[in-house]
Amino acid sequence: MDLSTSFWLIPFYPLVSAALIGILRRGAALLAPLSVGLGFLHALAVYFLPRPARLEHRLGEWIPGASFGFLFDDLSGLLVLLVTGIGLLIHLYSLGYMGGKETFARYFGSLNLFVFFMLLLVMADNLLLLFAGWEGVGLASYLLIGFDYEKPAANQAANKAFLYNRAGDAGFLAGLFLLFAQFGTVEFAGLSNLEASPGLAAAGLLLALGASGKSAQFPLFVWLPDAMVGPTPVSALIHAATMVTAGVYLFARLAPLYSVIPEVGLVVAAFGAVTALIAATIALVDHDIKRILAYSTISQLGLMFLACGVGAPEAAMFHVATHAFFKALLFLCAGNIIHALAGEQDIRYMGGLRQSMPWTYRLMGVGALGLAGFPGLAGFFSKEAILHAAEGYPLLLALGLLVSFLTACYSARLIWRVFWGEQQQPGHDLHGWELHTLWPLAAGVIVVGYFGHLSSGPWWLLAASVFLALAGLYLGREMRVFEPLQTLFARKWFIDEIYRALWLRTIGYRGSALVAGVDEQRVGGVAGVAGLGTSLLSWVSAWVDRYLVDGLVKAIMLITQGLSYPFRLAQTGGVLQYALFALGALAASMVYLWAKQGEIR
Amino acid sequence: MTNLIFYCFAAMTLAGALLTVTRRNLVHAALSLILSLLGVAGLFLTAKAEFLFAAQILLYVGAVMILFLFVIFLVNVESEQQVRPFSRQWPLAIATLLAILLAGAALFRQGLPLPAPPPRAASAAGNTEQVADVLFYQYALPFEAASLLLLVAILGAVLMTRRRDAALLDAESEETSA
Amino acid sequence: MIPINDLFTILPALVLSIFACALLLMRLEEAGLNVGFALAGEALTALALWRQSSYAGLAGFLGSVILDPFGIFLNAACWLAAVFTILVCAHSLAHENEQTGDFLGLVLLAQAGMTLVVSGVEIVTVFVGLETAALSFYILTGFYRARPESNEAALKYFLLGALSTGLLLYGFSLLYGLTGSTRFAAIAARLEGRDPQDPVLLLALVTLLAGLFFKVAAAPFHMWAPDAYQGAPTPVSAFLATASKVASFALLLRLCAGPLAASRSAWEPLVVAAALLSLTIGNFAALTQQSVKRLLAYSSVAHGGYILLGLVAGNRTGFEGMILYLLIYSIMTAGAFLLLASFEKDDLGQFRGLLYRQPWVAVAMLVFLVSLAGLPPTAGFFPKYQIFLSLIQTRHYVYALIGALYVAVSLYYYFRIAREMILEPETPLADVPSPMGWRAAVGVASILTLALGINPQPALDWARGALR
Amino acid sequence: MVTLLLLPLVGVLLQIVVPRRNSTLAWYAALATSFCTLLLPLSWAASTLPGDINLPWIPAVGASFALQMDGAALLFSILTGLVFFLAILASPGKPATFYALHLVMLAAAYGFFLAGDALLLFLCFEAVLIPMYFLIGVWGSQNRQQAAFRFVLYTVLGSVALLLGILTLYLAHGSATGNFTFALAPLTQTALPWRGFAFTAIVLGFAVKVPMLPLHSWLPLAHTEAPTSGSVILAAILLKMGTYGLFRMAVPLLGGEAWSASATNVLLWLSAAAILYGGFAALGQTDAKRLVAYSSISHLGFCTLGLFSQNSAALSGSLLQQINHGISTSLLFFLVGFLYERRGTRDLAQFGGLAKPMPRLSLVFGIAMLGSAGLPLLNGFVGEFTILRGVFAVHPAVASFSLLGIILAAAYLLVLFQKTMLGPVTLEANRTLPDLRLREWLIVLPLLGWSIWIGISPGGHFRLLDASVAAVVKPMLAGGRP
Amino acid sequence: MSTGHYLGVSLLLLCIGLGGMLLRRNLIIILMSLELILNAVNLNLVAFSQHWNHVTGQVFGIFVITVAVAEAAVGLALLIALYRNRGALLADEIRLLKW
Repeated sequence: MDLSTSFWLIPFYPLVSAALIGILRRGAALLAPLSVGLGFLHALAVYFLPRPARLEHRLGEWIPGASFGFLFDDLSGLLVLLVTGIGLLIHLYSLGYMGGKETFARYFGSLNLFVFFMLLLVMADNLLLLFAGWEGVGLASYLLIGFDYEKPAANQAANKAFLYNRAGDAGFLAGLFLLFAQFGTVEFAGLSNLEASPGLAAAGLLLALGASGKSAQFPLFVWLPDAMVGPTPVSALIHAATMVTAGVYLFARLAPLYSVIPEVGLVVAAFGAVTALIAATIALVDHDIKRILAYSTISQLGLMFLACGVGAPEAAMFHVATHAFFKALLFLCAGNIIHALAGEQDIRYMGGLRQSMPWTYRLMGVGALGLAGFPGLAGFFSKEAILHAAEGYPLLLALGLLVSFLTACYSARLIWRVFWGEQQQPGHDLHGWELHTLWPLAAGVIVVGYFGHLSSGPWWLLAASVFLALAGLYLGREMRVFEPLQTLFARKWFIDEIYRALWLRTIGYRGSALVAGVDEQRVGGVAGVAGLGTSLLSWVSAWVDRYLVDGLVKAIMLITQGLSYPFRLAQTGGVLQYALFALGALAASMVYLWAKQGEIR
Repeated sequence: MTNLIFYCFAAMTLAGALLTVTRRNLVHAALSLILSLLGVAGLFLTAKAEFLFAAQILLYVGAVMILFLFVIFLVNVESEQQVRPFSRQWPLAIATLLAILLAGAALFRQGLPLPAPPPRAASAAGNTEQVADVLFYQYALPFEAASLLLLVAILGAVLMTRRRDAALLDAESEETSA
Repeated sequence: MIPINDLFTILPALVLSIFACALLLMRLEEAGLNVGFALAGEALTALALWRQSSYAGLAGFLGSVILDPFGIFLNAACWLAAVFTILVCAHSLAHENEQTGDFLGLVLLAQAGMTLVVSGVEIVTVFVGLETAALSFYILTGFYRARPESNEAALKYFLLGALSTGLLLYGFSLLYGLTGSTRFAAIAARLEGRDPQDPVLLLALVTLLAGLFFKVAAAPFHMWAPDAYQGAPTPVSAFLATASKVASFALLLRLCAGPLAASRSAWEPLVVAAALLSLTIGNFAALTQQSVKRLLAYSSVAHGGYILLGLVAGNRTGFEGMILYLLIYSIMTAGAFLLLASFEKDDLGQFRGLLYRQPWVAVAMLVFLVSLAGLPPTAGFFPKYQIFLSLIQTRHYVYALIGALYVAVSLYYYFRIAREMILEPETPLADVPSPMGWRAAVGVASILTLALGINPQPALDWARGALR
Repeated sequence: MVTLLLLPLVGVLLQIVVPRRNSTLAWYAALATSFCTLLLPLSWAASTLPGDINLPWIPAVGASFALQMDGAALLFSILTGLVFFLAILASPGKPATFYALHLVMLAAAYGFFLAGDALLLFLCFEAVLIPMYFLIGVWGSQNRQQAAFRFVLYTVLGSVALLLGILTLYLAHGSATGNFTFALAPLTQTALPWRGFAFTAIVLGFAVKVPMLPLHSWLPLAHTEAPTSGSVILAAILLKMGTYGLFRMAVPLLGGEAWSASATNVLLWLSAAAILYGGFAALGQTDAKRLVAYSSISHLGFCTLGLFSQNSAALSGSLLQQINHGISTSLLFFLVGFLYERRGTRDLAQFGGLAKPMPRLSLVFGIAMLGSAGLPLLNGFVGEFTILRGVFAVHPAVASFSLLGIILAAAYLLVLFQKTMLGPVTLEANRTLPDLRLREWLIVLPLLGWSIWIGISPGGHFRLLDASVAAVVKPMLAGGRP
Repeated sequence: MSTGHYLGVSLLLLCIGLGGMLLRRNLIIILMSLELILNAVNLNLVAFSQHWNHVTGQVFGIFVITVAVAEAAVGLALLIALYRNRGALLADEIRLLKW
């Protein structure tokens, strides 16, 4: 068995490691990076050694209609490399970052589990298995966001993430069922060369809903910023570099399907653009360093969706790759800063760190420039590719350009606020894993752009993006947003509030005091996620069950018991009265028979 | 003539019966019952049931009524006369009785006369012989069973009226006091 | 000289009366000896019944009695009840310082009377037998003559019983008058050509039914039953509630399927009314009873309603259901009452925590209760099932539905007892005494109830054979 | 197969002869008995299924002691044996009566799942009632009387309806063909008059036990008040009797009937409503067991959804989901029971942060919860997915509606998990709770293993179930009304 | 006299007997009323016996009289037992058992 035919082993390295860690509860520091590293090496070998365009392997049947089939082609190969590669770096980084915590085993177990599911997701040869990975990464994400389970905020954020993902997944499943119903298969091989039909469009939309849940797109993006309570390497790996790009991967994988339903693509693109804009504006005014990066991620994902929507999944995948590098880099740098500042995450209390943390400054600078689309760095090329793809859609293009500008703005603002100005707290560069794992990432930010297909867009587009990036970087440093907009952005476009109101309207209930009470007492953290309406409904149905249904049963029982008394009281104990009853009945029967007899005669 | 005798006995029967159920005084009631039973015995005679007539007089008037009178004297007759003799449910009771009477009478009116019996030669034997014949031949089983019935009756009368043994009573009162 | 064949037809009654007389005459002091003697008599009776069963169709005393499987089946039901009663009574009687000899003599005499009722096909025989049994029952009910309740129960039972005897006799006299015969077969034959709606026949029918409804304690003629059952010594309640009812139903069936069969349209509404009233009154009145005996009494009224519904259906399934019901009813009701016999008092509270004190007693009681409620896998299910089946077969859907609904109501009160058994008692109650005979009776009854629930085929076969 | 029914009864006898005070011996005896009965179906699963048994039982009415084994029956028997064994394993130190009751129920449950005769099925259906009544009524918690009584009342009302339905079929079949029989196959697969009525009655009868939506109010109470083993058996076996009964008796009646579309429409919507209603109600609970109980209503909604979809894939899925529910819910009840044993309460407010003192228990709890919530690669997903896929092909609207239940399932289970296992340890009493003990491991491991097995490789199960489903569906499709 | 006349008297007698049972409170009188009822039956039997021109009815009547005697004996015995316990013989006052 040579390396390429055994490609399907790649996901199982981390799985085995996770299982071993789970059982042994020790050796995590060795096993976890080792397994991912092995996977990475294997993937490298498979990817770069000569191989057919499509490697397939079927392990066995799973649910009827879907099997444990693995697939390795350029698309999944790219993601496998990203997942294992960046995953390896982040595992190593975590060795330092999470050092000294007692919960090493749980952390690395979960992380390995995540890598397994992510690999399952990208290597599945059918939608159902992909969905298994899809849900699995959601689970791993849940575990890792809620890693610090003694913190209620962490639990709530974890629940919220899982439930919003589930909401999207319900859409995904519905799309899956539609495909099953129409084509009888969900294998990718069977989903090409399709005819456009309303059913297909509906399925496409539903799958897109699933993708927007996982990739934190409008309207389901609110979980991602909250997920930042998780450990920073987790944010880097799951919520920036890999898991959230699963939606994009889905579009890329299903490109043949979406190519016949371009109108659905446009919807996706529009939502992507809107998401990108909203998230970018919020990133512009937020103060939490990780949340800024989170919104930035959402914004970038919006751009990728835009690309997918307009039928350029390869551009989106390109951006996925570059984004993975610079966003991971940014997050890990942010992690270093947070570590150095003893947990401080608010950029208003940072500043002037460029002296005390020079290496971090440089590395993060590279990351930020990459994000901002500084010409020559990775982000520039991939963003350029996306803009180029959107060329035919002026409105989308305009939004895209606006978002690139805003991206540059908030990147500059971030670096400026953190590293320039007055030093507020002393910091220091970290060493060991926490620093050295950043180098490959930075290198990636610089070089990886050239591996992609270089843009061949018109000159004006190129010029515009160069100009916007530079202008954004310049203006962004001290940018002040116009006041009403500032409020709008800072309150996140009131989206959480709108959700609440919507949920409430659906059940026609407006008593906020009671809602708050219900919120606090009954469902706690769920309220933010499933909405207060849900909690109220749940409360109502529990109430109905307890009082109405039970009450009815009790009432019937009481009435029946009450009926007992007339019959009992008739039995007075007097023997004369008994005789009267009996003879009365006799008399009645006689009269009855007499009357009836007369009738017959 | 037979008619007149019939009506006399019928009147005697019914009047005696009415008096029985209406008299306050128990002794009077018992005597009225005797009157009624004698009336019935007379009616038996008019229907040529001589044996039954004799049995009625002997068994009823001779035995049963003595038993009744005995019991009446055993219990305190005086106190019995002080209380309200009739039950409070009398309006309903009378309505019920009237309904039974009317419905019964109406049904009889419609149903009578009964179809004529197949003609049979009058038996030469006297009534008592005939009765004996039928009783010991056709009704031998009930006749035997009646002995059981009487045994039960005697046993019951003895058991129910027997006082409990003094010794047992003593033992019981000790138990209860202890 | 009475031919030996004739004597053979009344062999059980003969055996029973001989043993009864012997019991009364010997006046043994030792209760155990009396019980053993009575049981020996019962054993011989069983033997007699078994011998008789191979001479189906033999008539005796000029057609006064007949040996048919039907009679033997119901005689067996009475026999079971009597045996259970004999087994249990000694302890209760000793507790009250009463004579066992007289008691057992009366039980045997009552049973002798009932064998005549069950196998009699002639009015006078049946009537004398009925009266023998009834008088024995009056005395047995009042057997604890120092107890006011026992007196009262006996007196009420006697007064209403005598009234019913009067009505029954009145009906019999009219039936005789219409046909000139007292033999059922002859009566049926002579009624054949006549208008089944003949007014006098109707009068006879209505008085007969009234009398019989009294005897089977069907509402609204049932009112003596709860008082009598409650006041009577508990073993007598058991005997009364089962054997007496079986015998009376036997008579009712023989009449309704024989001479009165043609007048079905006249009596059917009456039977329906009685059945539904019995179900309603029995079930509802039992719902809130505190006295378990009284509760069981009302429940037995309700059971009478179910049995009558079989008569309403009137097809073969219905009759099968009825006699099967009677057999199984005898076992389970006798079992429940007899189990009660060991209890000092009969209020629900006595059962509190029984499961913890005497689990097997509780389990036995539960078996009876479940069976009374008619739930599988106990014997009580199949007769109810047969009755419902017959009602559905004859398109009496409404009655089937009503009957089914009352099963749910009855469940409530049966489970009140079960509920008490599993409640923790506030003050610990003493164990109820469990003498040998009681254990045997209760054990056998509960095992039979369970076994016939799991495999009712023997009973069903037998019942089916009894109606051939 | 008769051995399967007799063994538990032998066990009951054993319980009777066990010395009254020696509860350990009684426990061992019960364990041994239930384990032996478990071995039988396992051995059949490993080799071949035994042939049908048809002994005369009550020939007078056409009822026979007919047992038939097919894939579905096999799986349910294994589930029964396993769950009973574990339930007994989880309840040491109880009096012999307790175990005897379990063994009686065990025999009845086997009888029910194997029955090939409507009357036998009905008998076994009823036979579990009384033992369960006592189990709840005697060994339950504070409100047990009411719970036990309501359980009995509801079930009996249901079984009256069921009996009515069976009788209707029996009579209709008898009068149409002249063959009065209770054998299941002819009763359910012959086109008969009155089938609609029988269907309604039978569905009503089983719906109480499932329970389907408007008839569910006994369940939360019974679940909450029952002892751990009672809750487990109730959830894993007794509720299954409802769904399995529907599969055996009600579903085949739909074949070729004009009314079947409208009837199933109603039932499908009811099922969907149950999914949502149960989910919402579960969200609002503060008592751990009550929460799981409502989740049962929701999950069984999926089962009935599959049953009435008239789609063979969904039917298989439904059967598998019934097994799944048996596994996951009993696991959850066991775990809640372990917590209850340790803390004497099931109030969610009394817990929190238990992952700290008992990480292993919380891990198992988490897996159970995820299995129940329908995470792929665990058992729940396979069932729900297959059901919904099948239903989607037939009734997309109902299926989409039911999909919301999947979100809800995640919500309430996460709440349960969070409130018990996560967060800071707020109560001192929770700080020192011991983790899973050996016996408890023995209980959870088989269930966990099975759950993962189904999740990863349900093919074998499906092959077993498909044959049974085909036996139901084929005549259903063929059976047009004459 | 026709059978009908006898039957009429009998019916009246029956009703008077039943009336005694329903109206009177004194148990002894109620027992007497029972005797009236049985006599009504006997009247019927005798009348029918005459009608059919055989003695079967009369034989039946003998049994009825026997039963009447037996019932009277047992009834009076029960009354005496009751009287010993209660000291009163009023039908509507023996009401320990009810409801």
